[in-house]
Amino acid sequence: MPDFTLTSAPPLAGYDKSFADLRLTSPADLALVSLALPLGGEDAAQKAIKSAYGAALPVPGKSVSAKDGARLVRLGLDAGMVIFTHATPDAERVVAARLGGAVYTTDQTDVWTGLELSGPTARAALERICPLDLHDSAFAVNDAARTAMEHLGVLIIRTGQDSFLLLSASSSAGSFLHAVETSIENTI
Amino acid sequence: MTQQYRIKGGGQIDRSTDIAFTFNGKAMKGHPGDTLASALLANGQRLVGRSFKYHRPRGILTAGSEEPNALVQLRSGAHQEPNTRATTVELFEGLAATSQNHRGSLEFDLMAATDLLSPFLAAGFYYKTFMWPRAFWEKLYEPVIRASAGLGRLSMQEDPDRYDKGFVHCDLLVIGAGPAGLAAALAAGRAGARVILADEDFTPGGRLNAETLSIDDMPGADWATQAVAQLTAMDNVRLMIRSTVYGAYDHGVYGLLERCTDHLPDPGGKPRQILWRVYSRRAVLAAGSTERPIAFGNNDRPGIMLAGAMRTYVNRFAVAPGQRIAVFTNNDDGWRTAADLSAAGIDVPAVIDSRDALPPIDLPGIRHVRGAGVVDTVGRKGVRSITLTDGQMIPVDGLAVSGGWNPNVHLTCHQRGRPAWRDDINAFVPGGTLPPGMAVAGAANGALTLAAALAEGRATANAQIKELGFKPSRAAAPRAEDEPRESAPFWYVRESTKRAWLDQQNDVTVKDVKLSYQEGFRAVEHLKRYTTLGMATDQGKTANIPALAIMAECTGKTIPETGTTIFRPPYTPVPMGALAGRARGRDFRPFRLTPSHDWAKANGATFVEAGNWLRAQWYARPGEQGWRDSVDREVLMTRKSVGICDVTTLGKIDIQGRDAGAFLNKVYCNGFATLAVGKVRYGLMLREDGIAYDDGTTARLADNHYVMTTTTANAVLVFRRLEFARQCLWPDMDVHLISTTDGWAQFAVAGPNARALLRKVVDSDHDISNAAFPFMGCAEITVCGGTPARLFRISFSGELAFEIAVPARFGHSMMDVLMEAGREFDAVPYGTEALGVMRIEKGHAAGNELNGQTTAHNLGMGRMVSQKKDCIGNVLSQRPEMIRDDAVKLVGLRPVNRADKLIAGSHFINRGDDATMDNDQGWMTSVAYSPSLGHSIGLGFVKSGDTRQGEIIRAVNPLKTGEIEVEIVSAHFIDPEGERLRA
Amino acid sequence: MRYSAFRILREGLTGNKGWKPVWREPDPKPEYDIVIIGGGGHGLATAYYLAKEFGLTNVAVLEKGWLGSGNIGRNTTIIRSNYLLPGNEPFYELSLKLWEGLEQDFNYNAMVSQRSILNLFHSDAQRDAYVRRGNAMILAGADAELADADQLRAELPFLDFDNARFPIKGGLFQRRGGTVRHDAVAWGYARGADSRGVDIIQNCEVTGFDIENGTCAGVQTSRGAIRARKVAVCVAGSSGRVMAQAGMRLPIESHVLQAFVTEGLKPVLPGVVTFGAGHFYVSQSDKGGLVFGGDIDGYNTYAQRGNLPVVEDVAEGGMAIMPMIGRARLLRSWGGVMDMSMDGSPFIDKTHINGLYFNGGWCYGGFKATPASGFCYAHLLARDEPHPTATQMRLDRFMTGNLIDEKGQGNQPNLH
Amino acid sequence: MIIPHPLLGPRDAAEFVYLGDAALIDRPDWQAEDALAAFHDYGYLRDNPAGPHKELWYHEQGDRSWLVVTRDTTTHEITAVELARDVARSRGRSA
Repeated sequence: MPDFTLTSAPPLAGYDKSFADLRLTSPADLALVSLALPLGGEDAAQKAIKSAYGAALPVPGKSVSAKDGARLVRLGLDAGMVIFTHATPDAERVVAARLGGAVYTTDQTDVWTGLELSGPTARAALERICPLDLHDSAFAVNDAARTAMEHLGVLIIRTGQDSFLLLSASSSAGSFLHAVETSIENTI
Repeated sequence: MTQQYRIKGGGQIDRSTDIAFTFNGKAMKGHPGDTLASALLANGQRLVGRSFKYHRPRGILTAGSEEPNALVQLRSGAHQEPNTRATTVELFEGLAATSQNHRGSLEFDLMAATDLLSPFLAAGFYYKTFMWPRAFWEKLYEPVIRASAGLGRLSMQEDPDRYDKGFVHCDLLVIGAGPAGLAAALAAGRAGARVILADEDFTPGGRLNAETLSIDDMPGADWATQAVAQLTAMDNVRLMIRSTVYGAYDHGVYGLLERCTDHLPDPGGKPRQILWRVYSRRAVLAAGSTERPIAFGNNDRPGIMLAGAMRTYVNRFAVAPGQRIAVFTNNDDGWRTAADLSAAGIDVPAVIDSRDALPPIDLPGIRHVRGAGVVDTVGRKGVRSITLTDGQMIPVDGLAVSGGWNPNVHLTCHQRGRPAWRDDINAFVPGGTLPPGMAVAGAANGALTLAAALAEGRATANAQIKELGFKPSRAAAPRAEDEPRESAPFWYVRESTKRAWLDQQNDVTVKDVKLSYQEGFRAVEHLKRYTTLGMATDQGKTANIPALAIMAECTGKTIPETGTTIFRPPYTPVPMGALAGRARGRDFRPFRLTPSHDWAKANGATFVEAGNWLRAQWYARPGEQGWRDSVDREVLMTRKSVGICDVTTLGKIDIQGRDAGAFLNKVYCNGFATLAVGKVRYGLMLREDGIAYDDGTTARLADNHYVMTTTTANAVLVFRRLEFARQCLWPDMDVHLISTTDGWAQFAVAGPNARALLRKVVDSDHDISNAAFPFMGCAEITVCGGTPARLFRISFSGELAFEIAVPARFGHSMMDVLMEAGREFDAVPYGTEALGVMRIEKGHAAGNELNGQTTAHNLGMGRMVSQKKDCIGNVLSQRPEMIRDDAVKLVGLRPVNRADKLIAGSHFINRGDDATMDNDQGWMTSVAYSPSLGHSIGLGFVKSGDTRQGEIIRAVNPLKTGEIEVEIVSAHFIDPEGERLRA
Repeated sequence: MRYSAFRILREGLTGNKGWKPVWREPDPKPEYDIVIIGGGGHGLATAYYLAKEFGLTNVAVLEKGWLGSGNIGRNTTIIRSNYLLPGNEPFYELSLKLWEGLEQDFNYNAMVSQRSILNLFHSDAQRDAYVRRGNAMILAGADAELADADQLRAELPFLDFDNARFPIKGGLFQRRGGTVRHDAVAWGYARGADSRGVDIIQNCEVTGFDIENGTCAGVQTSRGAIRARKVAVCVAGSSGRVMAQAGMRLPIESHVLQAFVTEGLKPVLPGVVTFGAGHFYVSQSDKGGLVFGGDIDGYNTYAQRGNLPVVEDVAEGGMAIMPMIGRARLLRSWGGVMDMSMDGSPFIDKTHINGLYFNGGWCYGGFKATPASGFCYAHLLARDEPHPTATQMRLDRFMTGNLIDEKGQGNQPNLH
Repeated sequence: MIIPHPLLGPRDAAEFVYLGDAALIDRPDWQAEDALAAFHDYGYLRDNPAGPHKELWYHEQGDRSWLVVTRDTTTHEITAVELARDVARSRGRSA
């Protein structure tokens, strides 16, 4: 037995709050692993992703629900991310093992912090900080985009008609939460 | 006080409810639906303020946002809001307004004496005097001028209200909810386009609310209400009232200010205003038109009002602006004012028409004075009579003036478009070059009559949305008739010998314009700048066109040849608070916190900003007298045993790919081709111009996998540059970059006992002995029973040191563990101050040395810059002036008198030389008190410093403390051979 | 006509009928000794000093619009000499000294107001840099004063000392810095040059250079050809466009800097204040408006207008240091096109073409330089050698590596 | 301003960082005879046109792509947007 043990304490762990018809939560055990498609090896990489997850990376700006509750997000031409629920700090190894070296993987779990905003007026709240057009016709369910909100980089994914997953840097989690909460309070 | 000027019936006010308010402390009452201006008029308060320069009594000139005169201080205390237009303030319970720009009371302003001196205060007088004696300008003249300038007063307290921002998107933005705007929004809304309809007023309808015109056989105001109801029922239409579109920016972006709670006594915790950025694919500007006055002698008295505004007060607010009101007009529209005033029971003694023509409307009982004008008026605090060109005097208590209407072209010109002149309406209309995506409809486009405006609004919206692929709806167009709108150009009454005002706020008269011409200030911009015409809070919305018509007359040019000044955002003024939104105080920028932040907070840390990061600066222990005590202890204990510092803020970039090594060899100036797996190397990055840019270490974790560290300050910038190199310079390298700065909690563990401490934490299957894991080694390991970690044997302090990284979620716990494991060694946490002391003791360059102005040559690292490979910056780093032998070099410095304290920013001067810039030998970059050496030490750049060790020079600091003598020494104050870090 | 209080009195009593045009409106002559292209502040100052200091009056200033229509007419009116580097500081100190005697020199009240300029700092590293700079200023004969947070609190109590994201740790004052009524500078120089015989020709656009065998012998204009022994370009903001007509590429990009003014307010601010942790600087005009600005928009442009993100960024900076301006309203914004040079410093130099001279690259700091720029350019034109304070403002300095990079941002103009 | 990203559609220019003339892609050969002069011209001289300008923008708050945007410096009208990597390849930077 080691002399010391480490305990995990992600920045917004356990956050869950309701505001009128809105609910804001920090999803537990959200694991994120970035995928980089090797130059010249894109087809092989996509094949590996498809066989591992039952779906290839969609086009940039889209995400897709894949096997085992994972979500594949395409962030750029040669970059994507797999998001899944996984508690232990070995998410990258898990993904790398599934992809068999066809894709460069980097653990991003601790780089980001997540907030899920859901409820009928979610869009109205986000309108105060999100420069993107979140109308159905412009940002459909499963669409994903990186942008900036209140001076913070944010990856926003529309996970449902009235629900959005927001990811931002873990070091500024407190400011990020403050920004989203303020938007909610200003609109409800 | 009773509302003695309230008309018995009609108007869009709720007579069933009283609203109490005060003006200059006087209690008054109004009704919901009133503006402050209409309520003041209802209570017979005609004198509202004082003008800027001559302190002339000022009343209410308009009924809208173009108001130059009726400016008040609204609210009190920290909520005090200067220069607020009474004509746009919605009345609320408890409203308190005071007048501004007077000494003594509003009625008896001591500064009104300046009016008597007006012959000596003509346009530009101040450029010609106040020059002697020289010192008097700043000591005497200017303070007096400043004290009398300005209108309202800031509270000087922090704005207590909150502001928000937002982003809205639409197919079609319709600006203005008057007849044209409503027709446009209805058309686009019915076709299914996403529409935003914005209006600055609190009641949509525009002039329909102020007129007695009919649409579809109902009163115009009722039609507007019905149209609004229809629009509100459409999901695809968003109606934004109290919302001013103030600027047209590139690519269909518009700035919009929504006033959310200004009409409430208290904002109730909600934002006072929201600054919206509107992203539109197309826009219809339906901003209406603004009436302009005619200039004549003493035309600035309270009670003299624009004719259309009189109609607004009578029809919309059911307020009589007077009991006996004459009309002075150059157009048919003035006659409608006479008709409406008369219908409201107000005595209209005469309509004076500058045109020698028959009346356009038959008004029995009202005298028509043809081809005449008003030359003068009487009444210090309110007009009492007017004198006509033929000398006859008419007693009145009000005068309605109409000089025609100017289309509100402002937004069409925000992208430097120029308006075009239309002779038939004697006004500027939008020119050929509009902001892309914008079309103009209704009065804003010169369609000054109702039927035309409605038709144009609908047709313009349909044309706009058709371009976007929508099919226009077939719903019937609203029906209305065009009212008479003939006009003849008439700008000022030539026969007037008295001063005739153009800009009533800034006190610019017809004579000033003529003087401007006389003195050669003839370009319209010269006119504006010389006389201050149009520079007041209303930006000359009512004043500019008559003034430039007069300049045109002087120069013999046409009005369009004379041109307008440039229309620039904002259309109406926007509070600074709204423009800043939430970004103020502690929320100015986000906070980035290190994983051990809470731990540090609980353990006496003082924090310091490093970019957006907060870092522990030092950890105070009970009994320590000041920060130096803490820092000295942290340094000494680290050097003696072991210290721990959170270095998470250093940028970390994960670099993978087949060409990652070759790529690093391009972006660092020193060689990286030979770095072995399991090793770390120091790297210096240059800009392409050869200046040292950033430094750090890069570790090779696997064949195709590296981790780069950058300085805290440059993490984002280095990443950006690397992406540039990857995508633009070497596009076919297989290299991939991911920032992992936030992902790893990283701690420096430094000091002779660092290894012993880490052995207790690192899982036992990893050998971290000096032999197995030497200086500049790296490895992916596990700690505390299997938690993945990264270990780097690198040292910034000069001690035996490691940096250990664990996933950030374990960072707080890791700090606990390291401290607990270090307890037997008396381990200390240390902050950025101790870190800084130790790096200066070791002679490492940091931000003060790598300041973007220094080269590797300056830093003593010139030989690192490889000339044997292609890398960013190596070619330009070899320019002759940058590699001179006598260039400044980084050296160490110590005070000759060891008790002296060095000051960063001191300059070096040779002994015996004068302290001048010509004799400057360099400067001190970083200083610290070295507890290890017991005196102050410094780093600095000295000319030829590398060859001057042992020389004594002067460190001068005339800014504060004079000078001291310092000795040039090696920058490596501690362990120059590097034995400790290899131990 | 000499201006004085007496003259104002006399004219006031006689209906202000005696005032004469401040400048003539001459037609261009076919030939001049020197043709200055650009009737902005620097061009007019050059003409003024050529006439006054060097006795050269056969000079024309060609202005494509109205005189003073360039950046002299759209700036934030600040004067200062708080530079760091030897290539700059003596020059700007010369400029400040010329400002100090300007009004008596040209008999026009440009309202030079040495109300002080204060650069706030918010970190130890910033303090160190300002100490270095302040000492450099003093070594060059200028004034500088370091203030700590307590001193500032006493002097400027309305700054946000207690709730700031980036606390104010102190500031560097230059008490002799301040503001000037910008248009009046152009008018004063124009009047002074005109009265000494210089032809100021408005609405005269240069459309080409007459260059033969490497020598420039004159210019083509919208009002005909004009020959000249020397042609002096002085068109900051349009340098790229004009010099392209001479076939030259420059170490300059054109960018827009927005500036802003609020509605008039009773006195709020004593001097000029700049924020050190964001982009914001502010002063209050004699008319009461808060005049402020911040960063350039950052993209190449010749359009004299900017966009919203910078407006908001500047307002954020303002609210960050003085949250009491929240209810002051922004009245007007404008944009000026800047010659952003590759190291942030200007050029006053000959070109490789005989008889063609270049003055430009002032970034957003040209206004304060107006007197010295005119003086040094006149010196160069009259004597064919640089003024001692402007010897480093050379076009070839990027080849030699003798950079004048005050901010240490390198060859990226939009960062200077 | 709005930049029509070739992959992601219209995005506010505030998400981007501006660098400058797209000629910065054409980095000279470090081994050429006149390398110093070539790097001087590359690093310091600009066409700075009043009119269409090909320029580099970096989508920092987005997909991290560098774009070559063709934008008129007198009107700000954007007429073309390409991935800088494609432009770099087409200008022969593949070697």
